[in-house]
Amino acid sequence: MNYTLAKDELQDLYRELILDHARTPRNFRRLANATHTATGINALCGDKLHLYLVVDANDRVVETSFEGSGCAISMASASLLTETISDMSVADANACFETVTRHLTRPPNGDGEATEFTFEKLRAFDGVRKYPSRVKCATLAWHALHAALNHSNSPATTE
Amino acid sequence: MNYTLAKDELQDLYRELILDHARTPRNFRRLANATHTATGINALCGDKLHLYLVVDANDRVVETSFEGSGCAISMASASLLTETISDMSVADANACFETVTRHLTRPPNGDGEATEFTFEKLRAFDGVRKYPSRVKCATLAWHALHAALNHSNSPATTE
Amino acid sequence: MTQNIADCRKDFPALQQNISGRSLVYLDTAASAQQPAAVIDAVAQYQRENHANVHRGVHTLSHRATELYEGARDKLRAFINASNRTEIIFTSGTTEAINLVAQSYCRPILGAGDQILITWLEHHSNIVPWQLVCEQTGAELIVAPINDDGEVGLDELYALMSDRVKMLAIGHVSNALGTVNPVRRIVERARQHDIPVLVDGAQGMPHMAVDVQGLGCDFYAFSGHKMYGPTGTGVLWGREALLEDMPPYQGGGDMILEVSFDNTVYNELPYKFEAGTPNIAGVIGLGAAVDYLQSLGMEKISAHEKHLHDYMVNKLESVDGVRLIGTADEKASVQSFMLDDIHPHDLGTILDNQGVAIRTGHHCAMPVMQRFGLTGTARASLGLYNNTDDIDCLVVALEKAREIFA
Amino acid sequence: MTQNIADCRKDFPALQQNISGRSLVYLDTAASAQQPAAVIDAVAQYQRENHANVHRGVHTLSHRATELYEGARDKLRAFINASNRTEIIFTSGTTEAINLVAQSYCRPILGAGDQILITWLEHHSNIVPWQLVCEQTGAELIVAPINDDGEVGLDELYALMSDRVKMLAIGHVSNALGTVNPVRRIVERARQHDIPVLVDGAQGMPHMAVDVQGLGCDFYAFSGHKMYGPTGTGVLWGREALLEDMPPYQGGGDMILEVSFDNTVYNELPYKFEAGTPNIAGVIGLGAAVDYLQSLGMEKISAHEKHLHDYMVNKLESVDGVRLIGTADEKASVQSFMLDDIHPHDLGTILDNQGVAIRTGHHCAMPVMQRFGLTGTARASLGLYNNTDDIDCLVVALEKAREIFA
Ligand SMILES: Cc1ncc(COP(=O)(O)O)c(C=O)c1O
Ligand SMILES: Cc1ncc(COP(=O)(O)O)c(C=O)c1O
Repeated sequence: MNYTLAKDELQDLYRELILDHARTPRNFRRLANATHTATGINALCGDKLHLYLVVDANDRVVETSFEGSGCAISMASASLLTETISDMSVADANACFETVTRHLTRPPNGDGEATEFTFEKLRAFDGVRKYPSRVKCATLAWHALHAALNHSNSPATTE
Repeated sequence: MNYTLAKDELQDLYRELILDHARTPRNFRRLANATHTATGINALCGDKLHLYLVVDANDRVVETSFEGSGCAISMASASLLTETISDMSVADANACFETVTRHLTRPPNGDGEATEFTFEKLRAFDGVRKYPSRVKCATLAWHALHAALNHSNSPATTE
Repeated sequence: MTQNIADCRKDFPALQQNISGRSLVYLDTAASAQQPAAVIDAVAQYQRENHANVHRGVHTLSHRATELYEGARDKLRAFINASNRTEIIFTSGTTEAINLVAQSYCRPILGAGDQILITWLEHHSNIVPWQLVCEQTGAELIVAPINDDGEVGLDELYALMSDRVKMLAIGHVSNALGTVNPVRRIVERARQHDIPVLVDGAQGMPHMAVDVQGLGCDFYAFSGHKMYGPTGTGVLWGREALLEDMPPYQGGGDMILEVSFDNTVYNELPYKFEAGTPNIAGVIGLGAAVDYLQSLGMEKISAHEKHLHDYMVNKLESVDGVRLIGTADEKASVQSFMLDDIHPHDLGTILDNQGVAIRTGHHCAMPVMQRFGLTGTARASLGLYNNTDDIDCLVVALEKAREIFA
Repeated sequence: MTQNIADCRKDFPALQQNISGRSLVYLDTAASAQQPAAVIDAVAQYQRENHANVHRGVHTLSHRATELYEGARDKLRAFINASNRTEIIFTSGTTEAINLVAQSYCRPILGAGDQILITWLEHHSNIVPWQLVCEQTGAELIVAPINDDGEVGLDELYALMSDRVKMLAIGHVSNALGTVNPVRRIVERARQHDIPVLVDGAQGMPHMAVDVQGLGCDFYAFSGHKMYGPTGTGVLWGREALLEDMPPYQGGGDMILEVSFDNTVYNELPYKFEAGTPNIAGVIGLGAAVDYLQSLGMEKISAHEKHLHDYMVNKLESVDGVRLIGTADEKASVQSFMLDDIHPHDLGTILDNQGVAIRTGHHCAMPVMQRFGLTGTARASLGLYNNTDDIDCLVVALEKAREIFA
């Protein structure tokens, strides 16, 4: 029996920042004036979230919000996403999508991760990478972002 | 290597009487005046045979013939059937169907077979019982007989 | 092979392992049961010694394979008390069995104005095939409601029965909530309107002795992998008279007697519905699963699971913050629940970390979830190999989850 | 696992046995191939250690099962050079794959006046599904003839191509005669009329490297058990653009994203076409078969079988009274024949008695038999594990048959 290990792993997964954002998600509302929206569906658990963006004439994301329900990981991820991309250009937001999803789907302790990944807060999700079935929860909002920015019609999933 | 055994078994299966009837089937023709007919299909090999009977007003089988193609076992069996049931009453022919199919589907050296089975010529097929996939060949014509006498519409099979 | 339920856990190789450093507590049998060594070995032995294609070969291996495959059919016939082996149609699972009935039995007779009757309790496999055939034919899908305990409202169900209903499709046991439906009584009522009844028996077979003639239904569909047999196997049982009149579902080898471009003659039952090379190894494994279940005895399995289920419900109720979903009077081996406002998905991960395997989510029964205003639940489901220690581990693990999310 | 074809026979447990007192000579691979221990063990190991239901579980076993199952999909994608894993749809076999295309792709678009084009060479599984859909829609089945060598008449086939033809379905290799069709050339011609092409690859996969993009076809269907994998498995490969537009074939779990009684949203590819719990163990075994084949190399297998086939044809021609059926220029691993006027069924029994397993009968290709005025043939078919000794045994056994029927 090795309960300590298991418990440590769990604390690594459910870090304080994640639990905090899951309990009190930021920017959790509908945006009536959204210019871009998308729905993300997690086929694994049936959860859905809707992402709302306001992109201005200069291709800048001036407002971001979300609604929906989901596990702590996906809610926290969506909440942190809204904070992360606020005020980014569309190009940067797209690049951010690439960086974050690549980072999260890379096995833990892979090559060169320290140098590349600059979104410090999002390191809270590093523990997720040990749980491949949960990586999808962490990336769902990001896939929705990608769909919203690229005007995809069908709901985003992480399959 | 035990070739002698195998060869003996084969000679037990393909007895002279069977080879003779297979080579020169008796009553191999169509009966234009048949009162009862049936088709037997062996799903295993795709062979078909048609059985023709003339039953008179006294419910007696006065003529029997067959047509079709098949393996040595099924051709010999049909040929011997036409000889066996000629001049039987319909009731006796039905009983004969029961006895023969029961005999052929009983495992070799089963109980009480010596006492019961009175169709001496048909003992030529005793070797078949060791080859369950071939038992169907030996019983096909008999199933067709049963179907013909009992006015079944769909082709008889031995499944 | 053991004959004693208390000892039988050792027959299951998968249960002898550690997960996250602790011995596995498998509470996900409703999703798929683990297999006893007798089943695994029967499949492997078949493949090592007796494999060949069935039905059309004269050589020894083909003959052996055919005998084993058809022997499994005989076992299944006896196990569910079908009157004839021709009524046992092997499919790839419950899902295919239900689609077969929807397409071959219903599609040709359905039109605008006709109805298919199901309930809110159903698994997606007993919903979507009917939605598809309704879309194809213009018929209407009507749905009997469930109450707050997760029981089908019988009065409402009976009120929906009429001459317009061409099929009632109902689960024997709900996989999401564990509710056992009073199938025999329901069938009697359906008879009064001449409504044929299909029973989705995926969750019935593993937990109780099933007698299809006793139930009185017309079709009974189930999966091998839910009853300790291999994946990719299942059975559609149907009354011979109905099956005889149905057109084939799929075309291919073995389902015909004769093919020509002018005229193709379909084979007899059950082969008419078994197009192509079947899952020979899987079906032989399913036969071995039936042998195993019979060596234990379905009555004993039911009694063991009933005892465990009561123990589990009691224990769960003693955990602060647990809310049971599915509290029907008649239940079998499945309990859904919520813990505080912890999302089931998080709960599943935390339990897995303590070696406890449960299922979380919608359990392919989204309408049930919608009925309870949820997107998913945590679900613990029992098999014949579980014991009270497993339940105790579950409860300990739930307490830890509360700590983490405190 | 060995890397050398000459040694690989020892990898196959079923081939290490005696039949009728002599070591088994298995010449029935076209009906179903034997499995290497690597496949049998992969299936058993999965069941002993990693089994759970796939796709919807958060616990460790479910995750492992999903990785193994989806890992097999990646192997299959690479093996046939599909451009995307979403194009690999697991089915229960070739038969189901072809029925899927007939029902989901063709049925909605077919009407009176439309045609489906096949050839006289086809297996029943590539005939009857088209007969069924033609009956359902009023379309017409048209059939390109074959010549006395068992080759499809290309001029006649091309002459039948027109705008009215909504699907050309053609075998890669004939299971009855071994003819290899020039699929790539045929596809090119079909393209000129915008006719989509389904290739029945059941007998293609085991014998040659298949590159679906190179062939240029639209659908490619095959079975696991013909390529040294488990029964109950198969693949439909289809072009993503076509698959996207097709309605689902069966309804059930896993093939939906969202179910409600008002509105059901289908899942993405490939899941839209994989309703219900799949044959998880079988698919994992199929992945192991791909690994095994790749460790030997499909080119080497082709070369080995080509050499053996030539040897077999030569030897058979040297036996008095042998008449070869199927003498196409391009052949693979299958030879049908007659011996004197001995019925194939009798021949099969006599050979079995000498440990030689061949298939006899119509080989689920009755039209081919009719074309040659036969009800059946004897057929010897080769696998990668056969050698020249096997052929020599076949010839000795045929001589004995002549003695008995002299
Ligand atoms: C050419 C061909 N097509 C289709 C099939 C059908 O394959 P299955 O029975 O595995 O579905 C076979 C094998 O029987 C075949 O040889
Ligand atoms: C009640 C019920 N019906 C149908 C099914 C579908 O069974 P399968 O996925 O084996 O086809 C299941 C299992 O998932 C079930 O629990």
